[in-house]
Amino acid sequence: MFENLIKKSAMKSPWLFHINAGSCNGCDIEIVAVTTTLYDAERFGFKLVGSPRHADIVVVSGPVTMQSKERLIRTLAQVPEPKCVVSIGSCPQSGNVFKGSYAIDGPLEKYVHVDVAVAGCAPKPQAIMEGLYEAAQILEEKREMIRKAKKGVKGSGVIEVPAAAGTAQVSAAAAPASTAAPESTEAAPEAFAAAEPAAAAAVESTEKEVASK
Amino acid sequence: MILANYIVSFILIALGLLVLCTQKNLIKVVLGLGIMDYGVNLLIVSAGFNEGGTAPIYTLSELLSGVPSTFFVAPVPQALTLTSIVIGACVDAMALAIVIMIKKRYGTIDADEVRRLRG
Amino acid sequence: MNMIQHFPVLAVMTLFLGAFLIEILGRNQIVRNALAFAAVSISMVLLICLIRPVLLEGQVISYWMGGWKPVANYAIGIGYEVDALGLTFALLGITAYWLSCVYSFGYMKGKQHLGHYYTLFLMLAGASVGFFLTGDIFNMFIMMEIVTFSAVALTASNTEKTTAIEGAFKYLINCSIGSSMTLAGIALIYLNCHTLNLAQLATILPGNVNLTTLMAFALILIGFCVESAMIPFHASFVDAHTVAPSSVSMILSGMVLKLGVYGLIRISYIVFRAIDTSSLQILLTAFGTVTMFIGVTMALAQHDFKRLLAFHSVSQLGYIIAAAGLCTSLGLTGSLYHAINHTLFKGLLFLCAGAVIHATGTSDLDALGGLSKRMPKTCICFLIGAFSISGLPPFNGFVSKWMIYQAAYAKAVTTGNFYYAVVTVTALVVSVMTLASFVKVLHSVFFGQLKKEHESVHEAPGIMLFPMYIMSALCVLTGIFYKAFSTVFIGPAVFAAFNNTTYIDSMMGEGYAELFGVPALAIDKLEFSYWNPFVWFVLFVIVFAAACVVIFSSTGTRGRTLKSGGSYDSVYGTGDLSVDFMGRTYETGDPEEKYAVFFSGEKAEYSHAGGSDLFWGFKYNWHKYYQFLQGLHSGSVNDYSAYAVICIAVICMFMFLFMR
Amino acid sequence: MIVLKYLFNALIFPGALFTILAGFLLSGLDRKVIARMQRRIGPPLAQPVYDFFKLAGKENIVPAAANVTAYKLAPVLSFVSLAFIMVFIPIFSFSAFSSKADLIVILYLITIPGVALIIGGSASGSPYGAIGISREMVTMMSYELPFVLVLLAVAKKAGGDQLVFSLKEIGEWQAVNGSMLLHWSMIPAALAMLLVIPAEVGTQPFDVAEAETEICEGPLCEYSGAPLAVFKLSTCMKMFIMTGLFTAMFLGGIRTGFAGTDAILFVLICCVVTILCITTIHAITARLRIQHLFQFYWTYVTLLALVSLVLVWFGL
Repeated sequence: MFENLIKKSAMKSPWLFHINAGSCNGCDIEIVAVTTTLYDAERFGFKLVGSPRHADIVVVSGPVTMQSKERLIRTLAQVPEPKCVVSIGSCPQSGNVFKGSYAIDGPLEKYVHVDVAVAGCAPKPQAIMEGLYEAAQILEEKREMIRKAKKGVKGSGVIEVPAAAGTAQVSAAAAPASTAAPESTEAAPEAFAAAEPAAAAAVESTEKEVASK
Repeated sequence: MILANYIVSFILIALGLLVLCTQKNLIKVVLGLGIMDYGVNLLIVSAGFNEGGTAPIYTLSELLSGVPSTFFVAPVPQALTLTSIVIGACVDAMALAIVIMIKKRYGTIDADEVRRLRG
Repeated sequence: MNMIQHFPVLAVMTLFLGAFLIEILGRNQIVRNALAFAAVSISMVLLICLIRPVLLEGQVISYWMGGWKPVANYAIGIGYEVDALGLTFALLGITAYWLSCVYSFGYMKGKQHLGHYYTLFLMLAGASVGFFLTGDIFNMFIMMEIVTFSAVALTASNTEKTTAIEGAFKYLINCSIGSSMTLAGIALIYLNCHTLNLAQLATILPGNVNLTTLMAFALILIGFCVESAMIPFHASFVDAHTVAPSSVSMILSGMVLKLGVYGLIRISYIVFRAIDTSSLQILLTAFGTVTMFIGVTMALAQHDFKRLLAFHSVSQLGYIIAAAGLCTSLGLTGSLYHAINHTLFKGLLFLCAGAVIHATGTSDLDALGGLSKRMPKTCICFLIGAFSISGLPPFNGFVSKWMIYQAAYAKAVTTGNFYYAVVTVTALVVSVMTLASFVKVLHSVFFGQLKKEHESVHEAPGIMLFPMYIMSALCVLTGIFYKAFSTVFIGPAVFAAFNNTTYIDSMMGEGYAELFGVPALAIDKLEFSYWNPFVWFVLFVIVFAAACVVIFSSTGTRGRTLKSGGSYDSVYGTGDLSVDFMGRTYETGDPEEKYAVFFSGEKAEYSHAGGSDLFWGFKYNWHKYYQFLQGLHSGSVNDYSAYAVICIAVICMFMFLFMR
Repeated sequence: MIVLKYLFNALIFPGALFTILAGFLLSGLDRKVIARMQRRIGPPLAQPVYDFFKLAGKENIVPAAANVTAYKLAPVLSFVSLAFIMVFIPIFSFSAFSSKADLIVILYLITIPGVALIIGGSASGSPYGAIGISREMVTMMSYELPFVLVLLAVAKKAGGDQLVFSLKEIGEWQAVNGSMLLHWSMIPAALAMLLVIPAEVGTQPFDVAEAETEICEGPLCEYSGAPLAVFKLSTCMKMFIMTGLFTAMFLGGIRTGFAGTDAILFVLICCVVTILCITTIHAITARLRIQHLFQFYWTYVTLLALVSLVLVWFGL
């Protein structure tokens, strides 16, 4: 009977859990900046929580280093359904400047389906806000999927699920006003290759911006 | 009511307590217990003392005539003292038995070593 | 009617006869068990028959050994006197013995040389029931000695613990000091009044207060304070308590302490009638409050399960003595009610401790953990016991503690004496600390993570669980229907303690009390507020069930409750996360990780934080206090005797300065 | 008929529903006002409602190391015991269950939710839970002493030289002699009570037990889905109950004619008190360490309460 109330409230109070998969803390500071007075993520109900069990959106920053790979996988598994994974910065997408180094184990895509990827080497808080808001929408779609799937099968356990949206790409230079069109990328390896130019583009764009400031 | 009895009995009790508090050897502690008990026994016996009274036993003539003539010392405390002596003896016996067991288990009967239960 | 006269003595005799028979006939264990059970059951039935005449009709049964009636208004023989106060304690005792006897059938099964266990057990039972029913002060002393003897022997007989011998020895020394003091007091009484009968003493002593009676009162008061483990005398009691077998330590804390309480109430309310002097009230409440506080603070710092429970017994006794010392009808009601509750929930906690030791073999809080998965029934009984002792509403601890707070604060407000407000505050704060230490035990033993070697731990056998169920049920029932319980058992006992005319008349013949002009104590009207726990409890259960249904059924559509290894694992329906709907494969760990405990990403391995790691903040703030206090509990016999001597001196000085 | 009245009182008016709604209101207000104090917009007023229903919709994972029955029953015990406390607190003129001595009954009923959280935390089998319950228990021990002193001071003030523990009688005394807050000797006790409320509810400076950064929400670390929603709800309800207790004890003298307006005024005053004690302290201070919290409560706050008790004792 609270079905629609739950549907509405799922959008309004997405809780974040931040995993630092070896990031240089540039993105971590930006994530915290999102909750400060200027950007105030709490307006939309975003809240940083302490335990993965409480989380809806898992925010991952940093190229998945060898050490943090196993811990990343374990923590991601411990987040209750329905959950979204948002990767902050270019490192999780392409390994950024650390690409090709022996210490990192490839993009985040190898370990989990990344719903929203906020590019940029330390993306602006507005971009992160945009990404999180995008993730909240996807969260709602996932909840719909579970409800439909569950209605179809009464307790038999194995659920067939229709196709879901691909990785929404939020480019670093996205101004808060513009809504990033969700491109859908194909298989993971291509995504790895495709993401590379975007990362390179992102890197130049931030330098241009820095230069222009 | 001999004053000396009371003074001696309380001295004995005090002595017994002193031994209990100061002696490290457990057997001496048990002896301290005994001394305290004797002090109390003396107190009980002298509680029933009447000046000039003899032992509380009826002579044959009094029994036959049924008229008690001699002046007795109170018999009840003597009965109490008997019981108290018996209890004192049992306490000492049990305490010494336990001291033997402590020697077997702990290997020492020094009060400062026999204190694993503390804190 | 004349058969009822003999029941009190018969009750005691069956127990001693049982002990004697077991020594002769008891060749194999079955016969011993049967004889012990029969003796305790018969004695229990006899005492239950006494309920109607004594408690309901207010009669006081007196019985002269050998028919030696008083001659010329002077008591000669040894008299047995059963009034409501004595019978309430006797009934409480015999039920505790009955339950402990049943428990020890299971608990003592594996132990060797069990021959003398039941003999000593029945001697202990007979002596304590005799202590409650006797009307002669020297007879009380003898029964106290027998209790000490059998308790020491039972403690020493615990072969598993190497330190049992040491605990027994210290307990023997401490109790001997106490009983010697009592005997000296009795001698001084005889010196002054030339009689040993309590009823006759009750007519002589309240009148003339001279030096010897004052000294006698001080010495007997010390004797009973030693017996009820007041603060300087508690240390050796706690040692004996930790090492005794659990069925014996249940009796030690349940019954042997109540001897001291009953003795204190009997001599200060009836025999010496000195309780209405304000200085004795201050002395007893001070004793109670200090014991309360030190008992619970020491309990918080313990590592051993039974030693923690022993310190709690000491602290709960502090409650009882403080409440009895208030000398108001509500205070004594609270005290007696708490005495009965304490036997129930402390006995239950000790039986749970015994079940844990029986199953795991250790009682060290740091080594246990997560036993509730293997021993669910014991865990539930422990929960009920823990909630009762910390006084949470539906259970019985709450009712008696609530009476004690009201009595203490009413005394503070009516007399305007700030000291009693301090007593109330300490009582309330100590209650939270009790809750804290039982949360510590609950987490260290039952919840938390299960150790590898405790995987194969089995639940306690049925014979041990049966008394635990009875005690849990009693804990809950006396908590809810406390009005009925207190009107039947506690009301008559408080009335008997306050006015002793019926006590004296039934013993020494009609009209004796008026003859010697003994005024009864002023008993103020027993009015205390009641909140209807029954309604609250019924509502609680209804709403609890409704909330359970709502919460556990409602999550159906919105995400199922998944136990580890549940079939429905991921929204993507393939059972594990490695392949998603687009056929893309991901490198993921095993699906069981989802149900592992969150370890900040690390592999969840055994890391149980229990026992001494808890309450760091509290202990850090008080570490000077704890260093000093744990130094005091040095464990050596000499120190304990030295504390006893100091306390004896202090009490005698107090008596001479203030009670003149 | 009586049973219906009891059920209505327990479930609808002063009981569960009323407490839940007021609790949500207070909690939403608290988060909004803190945001405003930090010059940011802050979540909508109904954010706790959204949080509750979002959590109710999530999957409820029971960890393998947990003792399942205790793990599941702890939140229910916490919610149900909290639902009943408001029945004992008189709302100005109207009081449902009030009996003679319900100050101590309330004192003990308030400890049950704390115990329920502790059972939940320790039954979840996580090491963070163990540390969390140890801190939760020390917090309970620390605020209990001043809380008791305040209760005794109020009882003595309202009682004079007979024992008055019933909040109803305290309310009637205040209606006659003016609210407790107006008597200068009770001001320290009121201050002490204002400091006890955030510790009991577990908000910022005193939420050492559920510190997100240090021990991942302590006892609540393993909870997710509906049980977590119930625990968050019970925190909101505790906020309303403690502020309601403060209002009943210190501002009880206000009497509007009708029970409805009484209730609304009661909730408004509770909002003011929440902002006064929970929000302001939350906005200006950082989290304490556990031994500093214990020291703080057993020295300064106890001193405040003691001053007032002594003053009242000499009849001022």
